[in-house]
Amino acid sequence: MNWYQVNEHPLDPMALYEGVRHRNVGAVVLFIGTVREMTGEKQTELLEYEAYVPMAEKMLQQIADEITMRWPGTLTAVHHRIGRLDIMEEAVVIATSSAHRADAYEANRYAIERIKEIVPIWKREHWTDGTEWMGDQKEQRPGRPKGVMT
Amino acid sequence: MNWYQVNEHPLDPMALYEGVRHRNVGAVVLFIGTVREMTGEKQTELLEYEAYVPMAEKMLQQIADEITMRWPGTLTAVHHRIGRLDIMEEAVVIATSSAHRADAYEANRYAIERIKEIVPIWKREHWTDGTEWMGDQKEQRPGRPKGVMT
Amino acid sequence: MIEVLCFAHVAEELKTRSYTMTAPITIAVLRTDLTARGVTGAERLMFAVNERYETDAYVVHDGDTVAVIPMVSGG
Amino acid sequence: MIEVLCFAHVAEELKTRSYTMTAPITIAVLRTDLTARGVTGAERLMFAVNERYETDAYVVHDGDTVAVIPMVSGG
Repeated sequence: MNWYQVNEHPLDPMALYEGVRHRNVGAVVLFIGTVREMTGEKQTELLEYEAYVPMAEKMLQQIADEITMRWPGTLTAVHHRIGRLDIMEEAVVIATSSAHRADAYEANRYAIERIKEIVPIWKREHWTDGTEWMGDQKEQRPGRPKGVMT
Repeated sequence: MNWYQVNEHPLDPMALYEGVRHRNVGAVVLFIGTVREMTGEKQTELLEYEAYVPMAEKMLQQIADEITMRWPGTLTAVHHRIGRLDIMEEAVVIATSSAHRADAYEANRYAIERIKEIVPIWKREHWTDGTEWMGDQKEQRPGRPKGVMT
Repeated sequence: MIEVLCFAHVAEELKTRSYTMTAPITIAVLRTDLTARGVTGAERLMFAVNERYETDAYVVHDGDTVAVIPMVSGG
Repeated sequence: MIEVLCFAHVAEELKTRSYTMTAPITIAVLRTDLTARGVTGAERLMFAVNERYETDAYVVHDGDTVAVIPMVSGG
């Protein structure tokens, strides 16, 4: 298994689960992000993801390294899909494993938050009433994204 | 799928995953507890779980109801295995789903903590140097377990 | 009569998975009786009546099922 | 020469996925140039040089690859 992968293939959560298991793991947490139909009153028809693939995979590896520093012994694997995704399809799977559950939960949550900060992947919503690139919003500040480790 | 199940069958994390998915889910969190070999210097050979099955399944349902009250729209499914389990086998799978990731993560963590408080399941460690029923430790106080909702 | 179900170390110490007692009886008395039967740490046991947790003052009646519940350790 | 890669709304507004610039050049100048080319919100873009995030003062050299990175929205 590739541990950090960004491509157009449908995702297989169990492959990541099997990847992070070993004899001294007591807890595995999987996060699976799926395409949701309704956001408030807005209806999504499909999502389109685009990535700067080589950098995105490198950033996923960096996030896993950050996790190893913060939660020693914790393993992380992340696959992110790109291209056009229908409602209910999986966009991202994050698997974390550790001896104890607190580390696996915290590391997993950390991974998704960091993905949303530093991994160059962009989502375009295809609403029933138009399309929109997400993320280019007023919260953004120029320069280094929040929390980038140097 | 039975949403709250305690029996001797091997667990199938994907069955729970599929169970909690629907068109307005954006985030699924799976927790999988597996049998770990080493705990400090102690080596586990196998684990043995015993349950008061009908009450355990009822308590799992209660935990799911508590989650629905705290995180509306969040679905929870839990399967717990009993009997003898080898290293790396799955003892428990918890699946939570919601529109947004924060709810799915928090509900999932809540579920495992509540399982360890109120669900009548007991674990016996078979160490390389003897066996021990876990849980009957000095932290326990008589009467209602901590945090039981009435 | 009530049925008392035993699990984990309690079942092992009593060498049985259930026994009967005469009702009505409080959980407090069931607890004391368990100590008399040689169960260790009975002061720390929990009890469920008909699959609901109840505390020491609860009165168990004829036909009820009581479960003696050592500290749980699932997950 | 440096290659500048474009993604998402930037690629759409420029109607290209890449263009070239003469080096050495700072990221600050690349940012200003993007505004001149009609990219909206250029003051909020991030930049990566050879797949590492860099800030406005960074000097890009011949042979480097720059990526213009709108606020990300993966996950």
